[in-house]
Amino acid sequence: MKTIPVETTINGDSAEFLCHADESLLDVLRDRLGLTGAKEGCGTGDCGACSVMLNGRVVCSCLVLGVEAQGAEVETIEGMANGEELHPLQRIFLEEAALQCGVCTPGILVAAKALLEKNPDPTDTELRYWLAGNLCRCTGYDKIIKAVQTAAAEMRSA
Amino acid sequence: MRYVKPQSFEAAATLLHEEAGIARILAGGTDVLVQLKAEMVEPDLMVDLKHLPGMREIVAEDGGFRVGAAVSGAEMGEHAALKAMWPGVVEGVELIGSSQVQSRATMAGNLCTGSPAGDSVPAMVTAGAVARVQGPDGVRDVPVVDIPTGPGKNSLAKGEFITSILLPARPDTASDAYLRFIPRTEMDIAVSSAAVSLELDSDGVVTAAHVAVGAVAPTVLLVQDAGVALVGSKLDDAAIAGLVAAVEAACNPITDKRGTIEFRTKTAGVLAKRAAHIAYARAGGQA
Amino acid sequence: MVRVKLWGSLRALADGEEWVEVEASNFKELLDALAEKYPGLKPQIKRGVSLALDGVIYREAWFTKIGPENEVILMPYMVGG
Amino acid sequence: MAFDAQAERNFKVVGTRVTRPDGIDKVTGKAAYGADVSAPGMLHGRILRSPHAHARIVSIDTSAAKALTGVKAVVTGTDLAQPEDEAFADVAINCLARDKVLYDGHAVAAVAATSKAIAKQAIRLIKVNYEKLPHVTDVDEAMKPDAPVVQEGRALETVPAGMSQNVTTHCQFGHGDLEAGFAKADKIIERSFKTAATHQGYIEPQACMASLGSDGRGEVWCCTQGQYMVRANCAAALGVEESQLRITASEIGGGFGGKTSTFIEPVALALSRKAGKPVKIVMTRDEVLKATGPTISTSMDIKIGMTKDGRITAARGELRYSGGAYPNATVDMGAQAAFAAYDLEAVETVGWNAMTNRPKEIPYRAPGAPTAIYAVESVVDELCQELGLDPLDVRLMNAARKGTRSSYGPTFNEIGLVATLEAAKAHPHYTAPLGPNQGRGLSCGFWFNFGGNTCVSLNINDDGTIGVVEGNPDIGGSRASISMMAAEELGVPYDKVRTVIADTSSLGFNDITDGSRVTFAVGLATIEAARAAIKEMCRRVAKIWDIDEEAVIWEDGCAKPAGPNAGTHPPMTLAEIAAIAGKTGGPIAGHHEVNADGAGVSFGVHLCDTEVDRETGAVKILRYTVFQDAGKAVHPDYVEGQMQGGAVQGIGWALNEEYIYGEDGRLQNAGFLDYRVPVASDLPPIETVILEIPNPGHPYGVRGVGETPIVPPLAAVSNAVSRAAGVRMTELPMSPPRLLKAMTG
Repeated sequence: MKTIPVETTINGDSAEFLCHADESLLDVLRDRLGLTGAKEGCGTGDCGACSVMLNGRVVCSCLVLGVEAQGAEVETIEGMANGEELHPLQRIFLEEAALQCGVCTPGILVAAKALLEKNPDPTDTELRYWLAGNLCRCTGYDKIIKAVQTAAAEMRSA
Repeated sequence: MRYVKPQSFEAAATLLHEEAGIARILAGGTDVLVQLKAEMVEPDLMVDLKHLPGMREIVAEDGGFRVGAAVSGAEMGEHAALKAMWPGVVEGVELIGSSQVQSRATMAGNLCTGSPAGDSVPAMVTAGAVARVQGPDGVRDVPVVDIPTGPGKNSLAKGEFITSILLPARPDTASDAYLRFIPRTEMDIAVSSAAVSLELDSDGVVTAAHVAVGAVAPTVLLVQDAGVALVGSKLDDAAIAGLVAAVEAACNPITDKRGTIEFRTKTAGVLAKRAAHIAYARAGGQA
Repeated sequence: MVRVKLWGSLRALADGEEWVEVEASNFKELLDALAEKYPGLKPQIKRGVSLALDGVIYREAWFTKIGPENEVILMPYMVGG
Repeated sequence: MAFDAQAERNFKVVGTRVTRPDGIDKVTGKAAYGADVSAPGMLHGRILRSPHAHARIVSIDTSAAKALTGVKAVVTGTDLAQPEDEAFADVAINCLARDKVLYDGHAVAAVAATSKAIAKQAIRLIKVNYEKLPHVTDVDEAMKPDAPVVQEGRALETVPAGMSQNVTTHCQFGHGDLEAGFAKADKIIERSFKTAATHQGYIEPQACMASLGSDGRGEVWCCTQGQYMVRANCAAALGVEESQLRITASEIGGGFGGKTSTFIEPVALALSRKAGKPVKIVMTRDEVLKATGPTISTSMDIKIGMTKDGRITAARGELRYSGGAYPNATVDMGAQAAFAAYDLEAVETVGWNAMTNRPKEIPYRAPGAPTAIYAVESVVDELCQELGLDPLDVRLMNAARKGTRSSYGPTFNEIGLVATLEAAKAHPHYTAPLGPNQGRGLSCGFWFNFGGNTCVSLNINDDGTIGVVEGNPDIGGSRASISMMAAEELGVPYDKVRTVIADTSSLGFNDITDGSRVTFAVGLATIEAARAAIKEMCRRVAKIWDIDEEAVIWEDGCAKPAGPNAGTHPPMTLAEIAAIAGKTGGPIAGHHEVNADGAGVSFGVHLCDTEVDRETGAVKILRYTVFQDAGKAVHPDYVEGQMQGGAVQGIGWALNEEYIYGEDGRLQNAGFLDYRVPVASDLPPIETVILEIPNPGHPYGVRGVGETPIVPPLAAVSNAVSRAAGVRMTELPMSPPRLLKAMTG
């Protein structure tokens, strides 16, 4: 199978890669671009661990073809912090112990940030439904929901 | 697998028509990529149409809305006028998958994939939605109810694909609702589902009613008798009993890992009843 | 002498006794004495056992001191998740 | 090691909520998990799995796969050694089948190729000729004398003659006169229960990268709960020496017991040995569900007698567990735990394990206990309902306490059950009003907790900072807890300590991260290692000051002259001592090696409110509160996290999670779509109440907390649903079709 050249923007930087037509964006990010922050928990869009932003919307990168990144803007967990300054969600996840094993954390942070950009003041119910596609097996979600709400409040007052 | 982005609908139709191997259309990708991963299908050709004119647009047309085939569930949910006119259709689309899936999944993809459990299909059927189909020989309009023909199957010919779906105009005193049953609160395939679309007169009496159920037969079913049971009523107990009886009678489900025949039949009736009450209230009716 | 309690399914291998007495001053001597007195217990002892000494469970610890004043209970080898 | 006699110790670091050391990497995507590394020249491995529940392997033809361009190695079961030890042999044969496949998904062969795509293609070119055999997946069916036999000759000597060969384990515990006890009861309830197998459901699938040379030297990077366990399993399966294998544990994306065994590492090593290159294998979710550790499936009978004022007079349980296609002793744990919360005059628990054509059971958080205690707590709840008694008062009346002869034998010392029950009774949750179709459920839970083999090395760096080297993968923040205990003991700030997890060649043997042992046992060894370093620092300072060693004490991170010398010298800080270590005798370090015991049993009580939809069988969890004796909570956030996470896993077990097998013996729901773990919107906040009753077996009073929280939810949810629905539920999961059927008859 021939590879296809793709030009895209990842975390604000232009990027070029070659990939096969049937490769997922997740495989491209992890195997070709060394961006392993997005994880494959299922490969079928059921766990959300591979969440990234594609043209301003949160997607499962396992359900996007690499070639679809042509001309698109992709944002991953690796682009969330501004240098050494963590995004409020990242910092508060640490402060409030909203992670245990941490493997679902990149996907949850990406998804939560997407929600707060759309809805800066979600109810717990809205937040829980928004994050329903991000499975976490360690925390029971409680500290995740609380941390996102703390971050949302801080971001609203900033 | 080859990946192609044709320059026109006509070119896409020709390409699909002439493909000797297995061809798939990439809309939201939320089904086809899962099938790829599971090695259920290995297409020779993947055709991406999202960039073609109108594919990602919602436009007003004849008092209703034409929704491009690549419009995502999230985009439909953000369209206030569409949501006000067909809340049941939009809530059905919005129930497909997670926030992540909502960014990609489409009504047209949900229809063409042919699942009897597709969340957007029952309300499209009760809304009388019409799909615009492009084929090698041109364009035709097909009622949505006629598209699915069985699990994983549809009535489109080789080379044909949907470019948009028209949700027609409706009177002011009308509305719709969609409900599904799933074991969790999110992330599941419907075990049973029901959509109800109602039109009322100024006294709140139902003048027209359409009821469709999902996941209880090889395709989504439009249950004519169930609609008939509601017409002329204000959803009194007798009318609702008639609705439930008609829905249960129409169900022809299977027992599988997601539910039993009895469970699907019983809950389809319950959901139709509940959806009818929601649609009635939305249409301005007061019981 | 130390009195040690066997769990139910081991009793058939130890003449039907629930409590057995052996000469021992630590766990190793206890296990050796049990295996000698009741050869039927050897496979279980080889697979592994835990011992509860006055309510505290030990998974191995051969040289833990025991005496007639202690409550000694034989238990299956513990596993966890 | 005993609890420090210092009553009311004033902790400075322990008990605070510091930031974990691995946190930045985990919120920025930098942390390297099992699948996140690659190596130059690396090949991609892939495994071919059985499509049959039970079949004889007649032949395997790998020639076409080997001939495919890009394929560098193909292995089958004969490429692994046949260890003599049964446990190692079972692991090896589970990694690659030899004569028979024992379940749908059993590994049969594997390839290593230059790309994932070629590996996938090569797998399809392997031709396996199977002779299908009759299969059995239900535990009750498997125990029947004429059931298909999964493996022959595996029964232990404790199994009575004449039973099906599938029955491998028999155990019995208890004391007292059952007959007399039941005769004293005013009400006896006897019920049968069934529970489905569930999976640990960690989000990170097993992944490894392995390299093995023809000289027998190898390296493995993998996600595991125990790198030393991986080393032992791989050495046995490959026939190489442990010293020659270096295993490095990656960051681990969840385990819950599920990563306490080995599935792919020996295969990757065997492929690497043949190909002469590193091989990476990453399991798919489908493979994880089909071929890694589910828990046991069960069938249980419970009979309990009670007086009309609520005293339990006798209790008997018979547990039939299946741990899949291999012998399994999890029922031993379940049978011991079943009645542990009660002070009983007459009790008996009998356990059986039967092999079925299902994947090999791997421990899942408190293995064996949740199901047994679910059945017991369901019958206790029903007795309370029938006799019109308050379920909490009845538990308090019958609660095991100091001096109680436990149902599994030993007499309890100080235990926290009564205090935990009293905390639940005093909590507003217990008396909050309920609406129509709502019900409140209560359950006690119990787990043993372990210590185990542990090595810790603690280094005093020349700049006055501390390095701790330990050998247990950090699943939920243990590096933070270990650093905190080192800081506490040395009297230095938390951020002066860095704890790292060693590979197998850098530190002596450590047991797996299991049995709720790490904060307890590694913490204990860390405190001892710190004390050894302190002793050495005091010795050095005594030389500098030219006074007796005993005249130097350690306080607030400084050496100080004491006794008659008090005040004769200004205190020396740890940093000052460290800076001149080279001049006073060389680097300063402490280490400790121990097989820790005295972990101390743990009790929890859960309260759950549910609402049922009488027309659909849907269950909503309205409110949930966890009460648990944690001993001293080193890092309260992560203690709460264990309690919340365990509770939600138990809620999933109660409501929707299950292994569903078809008539053909194949698993029908090997994906997160239909293996339904709880999602965020299914749940309310999980409230927690930590009781800190010091564990006498740990210097700071620490107790393991990780496993107990999964034990009570099964019955807490079932009791709540049964009360809300007005019908007693006896099967898990209580999926909506089952509940609706129970309600409508």
